Amino acid sequence: MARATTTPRPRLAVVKLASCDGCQLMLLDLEDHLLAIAERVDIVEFPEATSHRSSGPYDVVLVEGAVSTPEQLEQIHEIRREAKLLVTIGACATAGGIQAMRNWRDHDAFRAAVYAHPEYIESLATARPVADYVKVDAELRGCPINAEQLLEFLTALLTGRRPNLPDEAVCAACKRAGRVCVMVSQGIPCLGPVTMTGCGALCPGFDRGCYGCFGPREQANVTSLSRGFMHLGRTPAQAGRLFAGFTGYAEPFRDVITELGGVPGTSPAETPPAAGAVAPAAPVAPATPAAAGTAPHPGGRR
Amino acid sequence: MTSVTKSATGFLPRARFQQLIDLLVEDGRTVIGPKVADGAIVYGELRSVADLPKGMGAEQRPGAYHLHDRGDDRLFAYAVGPTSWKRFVFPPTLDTAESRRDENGHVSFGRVRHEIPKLAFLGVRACELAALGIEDRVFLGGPYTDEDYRARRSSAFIVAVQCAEPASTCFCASMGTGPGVRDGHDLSLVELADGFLVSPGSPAGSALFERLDLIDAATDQLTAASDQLVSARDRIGDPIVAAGLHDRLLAQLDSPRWAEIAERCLACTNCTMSCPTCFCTSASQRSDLDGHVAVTERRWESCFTKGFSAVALGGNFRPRVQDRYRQWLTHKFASWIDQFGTSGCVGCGRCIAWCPAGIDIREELNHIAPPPQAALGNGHAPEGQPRATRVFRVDAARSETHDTVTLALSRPEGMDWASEHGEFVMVSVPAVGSVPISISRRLPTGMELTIRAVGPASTMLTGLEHGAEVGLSAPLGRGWPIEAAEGHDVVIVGGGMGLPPLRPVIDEIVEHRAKYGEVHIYHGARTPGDLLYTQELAAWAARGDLDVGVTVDRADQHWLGRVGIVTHLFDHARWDGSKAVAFVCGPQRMIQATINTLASHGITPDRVFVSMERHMECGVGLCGHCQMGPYFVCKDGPVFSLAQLGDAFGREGI
Amino acid sequence: MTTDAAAFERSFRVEGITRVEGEGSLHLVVRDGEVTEARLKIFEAPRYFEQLVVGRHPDQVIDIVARICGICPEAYQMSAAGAFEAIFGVQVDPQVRALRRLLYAGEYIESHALHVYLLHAPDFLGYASAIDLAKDHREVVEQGLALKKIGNDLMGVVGGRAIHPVNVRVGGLYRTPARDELLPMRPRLVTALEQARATLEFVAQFDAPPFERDVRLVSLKHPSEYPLFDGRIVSHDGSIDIGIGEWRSVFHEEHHEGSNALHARTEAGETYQLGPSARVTIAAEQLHPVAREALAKTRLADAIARNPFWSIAARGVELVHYCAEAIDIIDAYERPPRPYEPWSPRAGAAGWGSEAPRGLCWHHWETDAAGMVTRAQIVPPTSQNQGQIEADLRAFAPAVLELDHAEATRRLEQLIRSYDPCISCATHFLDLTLEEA
Amino acid sequence: MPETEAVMPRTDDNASLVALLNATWFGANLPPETQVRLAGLARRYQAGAGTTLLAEGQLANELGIVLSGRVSLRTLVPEEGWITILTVEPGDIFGQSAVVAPYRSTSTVVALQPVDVLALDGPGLRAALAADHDLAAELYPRLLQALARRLSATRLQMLDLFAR
Repeated sequence: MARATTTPRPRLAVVKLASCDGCQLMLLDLEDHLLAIAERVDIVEFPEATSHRSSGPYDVVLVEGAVSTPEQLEQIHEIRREAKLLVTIGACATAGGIQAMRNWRDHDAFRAAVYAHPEYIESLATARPVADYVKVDAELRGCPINAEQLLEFLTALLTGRRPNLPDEAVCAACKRAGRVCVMVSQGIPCLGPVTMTGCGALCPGFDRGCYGCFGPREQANVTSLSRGFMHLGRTPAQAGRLFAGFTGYAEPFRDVITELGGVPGTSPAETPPAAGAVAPAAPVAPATPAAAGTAPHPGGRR
Repeated sequence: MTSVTKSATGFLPRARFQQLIDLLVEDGRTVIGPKVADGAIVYGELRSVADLPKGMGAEQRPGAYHLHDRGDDRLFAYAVGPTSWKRFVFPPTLDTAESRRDENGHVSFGRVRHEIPKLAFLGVRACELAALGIEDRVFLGGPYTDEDYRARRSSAFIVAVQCAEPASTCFCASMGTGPGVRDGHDLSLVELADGFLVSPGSPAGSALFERLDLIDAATDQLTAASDQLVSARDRIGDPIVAAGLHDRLLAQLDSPRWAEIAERCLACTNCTMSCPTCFCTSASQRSDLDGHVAVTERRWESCFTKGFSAVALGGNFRPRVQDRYRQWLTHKFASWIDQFGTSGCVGCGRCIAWCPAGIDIREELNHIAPPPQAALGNGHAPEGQPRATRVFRVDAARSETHDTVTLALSRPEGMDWASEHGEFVMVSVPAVGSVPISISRRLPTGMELTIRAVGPASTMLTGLEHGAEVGLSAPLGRGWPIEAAEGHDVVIVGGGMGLPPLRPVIDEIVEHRAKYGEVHIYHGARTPGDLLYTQELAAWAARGDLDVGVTVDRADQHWLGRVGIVTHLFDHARWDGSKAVAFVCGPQRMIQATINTLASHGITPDRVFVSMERHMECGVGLCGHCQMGPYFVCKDGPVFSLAQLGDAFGREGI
Repeated sequence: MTTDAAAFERSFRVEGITRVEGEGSLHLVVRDGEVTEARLKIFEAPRYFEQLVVGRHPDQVIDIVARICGICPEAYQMSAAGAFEAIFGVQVDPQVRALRRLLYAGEYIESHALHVYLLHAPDFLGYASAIDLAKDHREVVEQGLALKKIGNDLMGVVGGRAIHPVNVRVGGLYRTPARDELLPMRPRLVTALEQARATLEFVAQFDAPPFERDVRLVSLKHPSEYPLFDGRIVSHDGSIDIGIGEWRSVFHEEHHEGSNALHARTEAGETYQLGPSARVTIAAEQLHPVAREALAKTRLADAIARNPFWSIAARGVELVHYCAEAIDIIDAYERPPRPYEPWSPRAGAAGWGSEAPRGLCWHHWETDAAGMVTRAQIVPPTSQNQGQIEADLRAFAPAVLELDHAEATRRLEQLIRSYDPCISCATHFLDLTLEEA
Repeated sequence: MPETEAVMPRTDDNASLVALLNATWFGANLPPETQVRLAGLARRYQAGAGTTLLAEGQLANELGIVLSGRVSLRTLVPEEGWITILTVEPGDIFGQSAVVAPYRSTSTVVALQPVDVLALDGPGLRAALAADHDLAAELYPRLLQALARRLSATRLQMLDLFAR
C-alpha cells in the first residue's frame, strides 16, 4: 500500500463528442472536492475549464457525447490509442443519447427536411455510443451522470479499489429511500424496473415515472414492463415510445421501441436506417403524428 | 418481548386518542405510525392524531394500490401499505464500520455506533409482529448477531392495532400469523366505531395502560371486537396451504413454472425490498480521495440483482431471473424453515401489491406446489458474539507465481490465537473493503494467506510488503473435518487456488502422520508457472510416506512433468477408496470431475468433503449472499460433505 | 507566409477556444492593420433537436430540450413551458410560478459563479485556469465553488438536480416542496448573499481592457420583476418593444457569407447584445434593492452598458439579485394546493422566451389537436450574440494583434468569454430552415 | 517412424510379453487367449528422453502401451511452439490412430523420460479386431474408455478452469 503514495499523478483528459456538456460539467459540480481532485489528478485536457491543452498519452480519458460525425469517428479511434483507460460518461457516450433517436429515421431525408443546405452538414447516418466503435474500459451512466458516482469512480481510481456502481434497478434505490411506487399507487408508467440505478430514484421522488436516463439495467425485462404500460391504458405505440428517451437506442430499449412502432415522428411503415443495427419496424399500431405521443395526463392528482 | 403479564381491557374513547400519542411523546419517544403521503399510507413520524389517515382505506390488488375515502372517522381501517417496520429496526442504509490508514501505513478498524432513537410504533398489525419475530431470529437467534438491530429493536415500544380491513392481497391466516394479535406487542388496540379497546401486552405496556384515561369495556364492545376479527379472518380465507409447503416446494426445483414466471418478473427487487422479513444486505466502501479514512456502508440488497450472486471474474451462480425467483421463493417458504425454524413469510401481501408486474405469490405457490401437510419447527437462540476486526502485520510476502503471493501475518499482541477455529478470514483494507481468504497455514504467531491477484482488492493485497498492516476478522466458517480422516486413508485434491485451503490439512497430517493411513496429495494447475508450493510439494514427496502428484492443464516442450486434468493423477491409481476420506477444493467443474473419479475408486459421498465457492460479504450468515439451498456457505460451510449437499451440488442456478 | 498577398494580409487563428461550453474556433483576416473578416466557427455536431421533438408530448419535450445545454437547461425548459402554456391557455399558480423563479435563480447562481470564478476571472488575473488560480489564491476559487454549490443545491431542492432538473411540466411542476424542505436553504442563501456582494466588490477591482462602443442591448423587461420568463422584449434605447411571443416581428436569422452559422439580426440587419449587461442596464429598476445598491457602489453601470468586458460585473450584480430574491421567495412560500394546473390539448402556435444567464432564449412551438408537437424553432442566446461578438472582435483585434500570438489569443478569448458563449446550444446555428421563412 | 538410433528394440519371449501386458491398465484382466493373441502382435522397445516416437500426420503403424516412463502428446501452435496437450503415463496407450482410419497420428508423441514401450502392430491388430469378435468386444471398451477420458479432459482444459 506504500505504493499508492509513490505513484505519479494519473493524467486525465476530458473529451467531448456530440453532447450538451452537462456530464463534463459534473466534474466542476464536485465543488467540495474539485481542488482536492486537481491536486491528485493531473487534468491535462479539459477545454471547458482550462486553457492548457495537452496531447496524449493519457492514463484516463473521460469521453462525453455520441459519435455522430466522421470527424468524431476519427477522433474516438485516436483517443482509444492514447488512453490507457477509456471511460464513457453519460447517456450520449454510453447509449447514443437523445440524438440517437434519429437512428430510426432515414438520415438523408431527415437531414434534407431540416437543412436548406444539407451538403454543409457532415454527420454520420447514425449517432451511436462510443462502445459501438472502440473498446470501452468503464462507463458512468446517466443523463447527466451522477456527481456521487463520478466522485466514487475517481476515488476508487485513486485508492485502487473497484468502484461501487451498482447495476440494480432504480426500484431498489426507490424502496430504500422509502418512496411510494408511482406505478402501483398512481398508475404512472415508470421505467424504474428496467433502468439502472444511480440517480437515487430521482423522478419517483418528484411524483413522476422514471424516464430511463441511466439506461437499461442488466436483463431488463422490457417486454413485461411494456405489457404493464398497456394495462395502464397505453396503446402499444405509446408504450414503446416511453422507452424512446435519452437511452432509447440501448438494447433492449431499442428493440421494444422498434417492435411497438418506432420513435415519435416516425410512422411504422418507415424503415430504419441502413446501418442495419435496427431491426425492421413492425407495423403494430398506427402512429400518425396525431396519435404519436402519450396522451396528455388528465387533470391534477386527486 | 415478554408475554402478557396482565389481562385487562379498557376502553379509550375516540376523542381521547391524542392522549396515547401524548404519553408516548412524554416518555421521550418519537411516535412512528400511519399517515397519508404520495398516494399511500406510509409509516412516518406522527405529532398528533390529525396526522393519522382518518377515514382512509386502501384497495389492493396484484400490482395496484389505491387509497379511497371511506367516509367514516376510523383511523386504522386500512391494510398494510408499502412501508414495513423493518426500516426502523434495520435501516435501509447504515454505516457499520470505519477504517483508517495513516501516512505510515498503520491501519485501524472500528465499528460505527449509532445513537439509537427511542421510538414508538403505532399501528403494528399481527402479521408485522410476526415479521419482527422472524427478524429477531435472523439477527439475534444465531451464533452471530446484529447488535445495531438489537439496540433499535429493544428500544421500540410497540402499539399493535387489530386488523379489521384486510386487503385482497392478505393471507396472514394461511401463514398462521394473523389477523388476530397474539404477542410481541407492548399494548394492543382494537378500533371500534366510537373508540378503542386497549390491552397491555408487556410490563412496559401495563405501565402505560395504567396512565391512560380508560373506561371499562362493555360486553357489547368485546363482542364487536370479536366479530370484527372473525369477519376479517373470513375475508382473508386460506388462500394457500402452508402445511407441507417446505417439502412440496423443494420437490419442484425443476418446475417449468420458474421460467414462465421469469417472463413476467421484472427482477426489480420491489418484492424483497417491501418484504418485512427479507434481510439480505451488501456492504461497500466510501472513502476520502487518499483512502485514509473509509466507512463501510451496509445497504438492503436483493437476491434479484445480478451482483448478489456474482463471484470473482464474472462468474455467477444465479445468472438467470428464473434462478433468482426460485431462490427467493424457495428461501422464503422452505429453506428459511431449515435455517431459522420458521417460514420467512408472514402473509402481509406487500410483495403482491407492490409488484409492478402484478405477480401473486399465492397463485405461483399453488401452481408450483399445490397442497397437502407438515409442521413448523422451533428456532434456536444462542448468544450473540461481537465481530471485531483486528490488525495483523505482514511478516513476509513470498511470491508463489506471477500473480499469487503468500503472506505470513502475525497476530496482534495478546490475542488468544490458539482457540480460534475456522476456515477463512475476512481481510480488510481501509477504503478497499473486505475479501474472504482461506487460511493456508496456521502458525503459532498467526497465519499464512495465499492470495491470487484477480481484482483490485486482491491485487492490492498481493502487493503488500513486510511491515504492512491489514485487518482480519476472527477465523470464520467450518473447515475440513480432519478428525473424520483419522485411521483412514486420505485423498487430497487441490485444483489451482484450491490447494491453499487444503494446506493446513496436509500440515496436520505431516505433524501426526501415524494417525492416518495412505495419503495421496494431488495438485493441478493451469500451467507449470501456476503450480503452488512447488518446494513444499517436493519436500512432501521426498518424505516417502506421502504420495504426491502434480499435473498441469497445458505446457510447453520444456515441461517434463505430467500434463492433463487433475483426475489424470489418479484415474488409473490402484489405491482402494473404500477406506479413504477425500478433501477436494477447486473450481466447481473440477470438483465435479474429481467426484466422479473418486466414486469410481469407491469413495462414498459421505466421505467426500468439498469446499464451495460463493459470493461472501459478511462472513457470518447475516448478509444472505452466500446461500445455497438451506445453507449459508460462510457459516455452515464452506466445507460440506457431498452427502450434506445432496442434489443441490451442481444444480443450475441454486 | 509565402504568397504575395500574405505580405500585407495576415491570418490569425485560434483553434479550440477553451473555457467556453462546447468547441469553437476563431479566424481573423487582417489587411493593412484592419480586420476585414472575423469568423467564430462552431464545431458542434448537428443534433437535430427541432426534428427530434416532432410528434412528442409537450411534457416530454420539456425534458428533451433541457438536453440542448447542460449549463442552462432551465432556459430551454422555461421557454418551452411558457410557449405550451400560452398555446393551451394555462395559468400557473402564483406560488408554483415563484418556485419556478426559485429554480431558475439556482441556475443563475450556479452559472454565474461558474463563469465569474472558474472561466472569466482567470483571464483578468492572468491564469490559464481556475485550478492554476487556486494555486495562488485558493480562497478565491473556494468562494466561487461555495457559491456555485449553493446554486446547484437550490436547483436540487426545487428541481431534483442541477443539470437537467426533472420537476418542470406544462401547467407548473410535478411536485412542490413542503416549506420545511426549502427552509434549510435560507441560512445558506444569506451566506451566499454576502459572498455575492463580496464577489461584485472583488470583480469591480479588475482592470477591464478599455473597449467602449455603442451597441443595442436587448432583454426581456417586466414591470414588477427582474426579467426571467415573462414581460416584453425591449432594447435599452427604446427602439424595440414587442410582446414576448413576437420575436420574429423584429428579428430574424440570416445565413452569413462564409460561415456555417446562422446569425440573428434585427430587421435592419443590425447586431445586438443579450445577457447580463443588457438586463442590468434595461431592468435596473427591477433589480432587488440590495442588488441595485451594490451596483451603485461599483459606479460601473455605464461601463457595463458600453464595455463587454464588464459583463463580469453585471454577473456579480445578478448574483446578488438572485440570492436576495431567493430568500424573499422562501420567506413568502406556502405550499400551493396542487403542483400543476390541468390543461386540455389543442392545435395552436406560440412563441415564448426566457432569459438564460447568457441572454434571451426564444422558442416557437406548434401543436396539433392532440397537443403533440408539429413544428419547433429554438433560438439560443449565443446565436443571437454571435454577430455582436464578431463585430466586437473586428473592432478590438487591431489593439492586440501586435502582441505575441499567445497573448493576443488570450485577450481575444477573454472578449469572447465575456459573452459566456454556450456553443453546445449551437445545433441551431446550422439550421437553415428559416432562410425560407 | 521412431528414430531408430534412439530406439532400442528388445526381444522378449511371448510369455514375458504377456506378463508385461498384464501389468498395464490397458492389458490387465483380459482373457488369457486374448493376451496371448496380442503378445503375438507385440514388440517391445526402449527410447531415450527427447525421442519422437510418432509425428503428427504420420501413418500410425503401432498402438503403443507405455510400460514405464512418460511420453507427451504435442502439437505445434503457430507463434507458441510445441504445446503439450496431454502426457501418457505407464499403463496407458498412445498411437490409437493405428486402429482408427485413416491411421494417421493426430499428435506428435515425444518421450519425456526414457521409456519402455510395448507396441502392437497396427495392421495386425486391425485384422484381429475385424476377425475376432471376442477380442474386439474385450478391447474396444478399453480403447473407448481411454478416448472418452481424453475427451472429457480436453473439454475441461478448454474451459480453462483455473484461469478464472
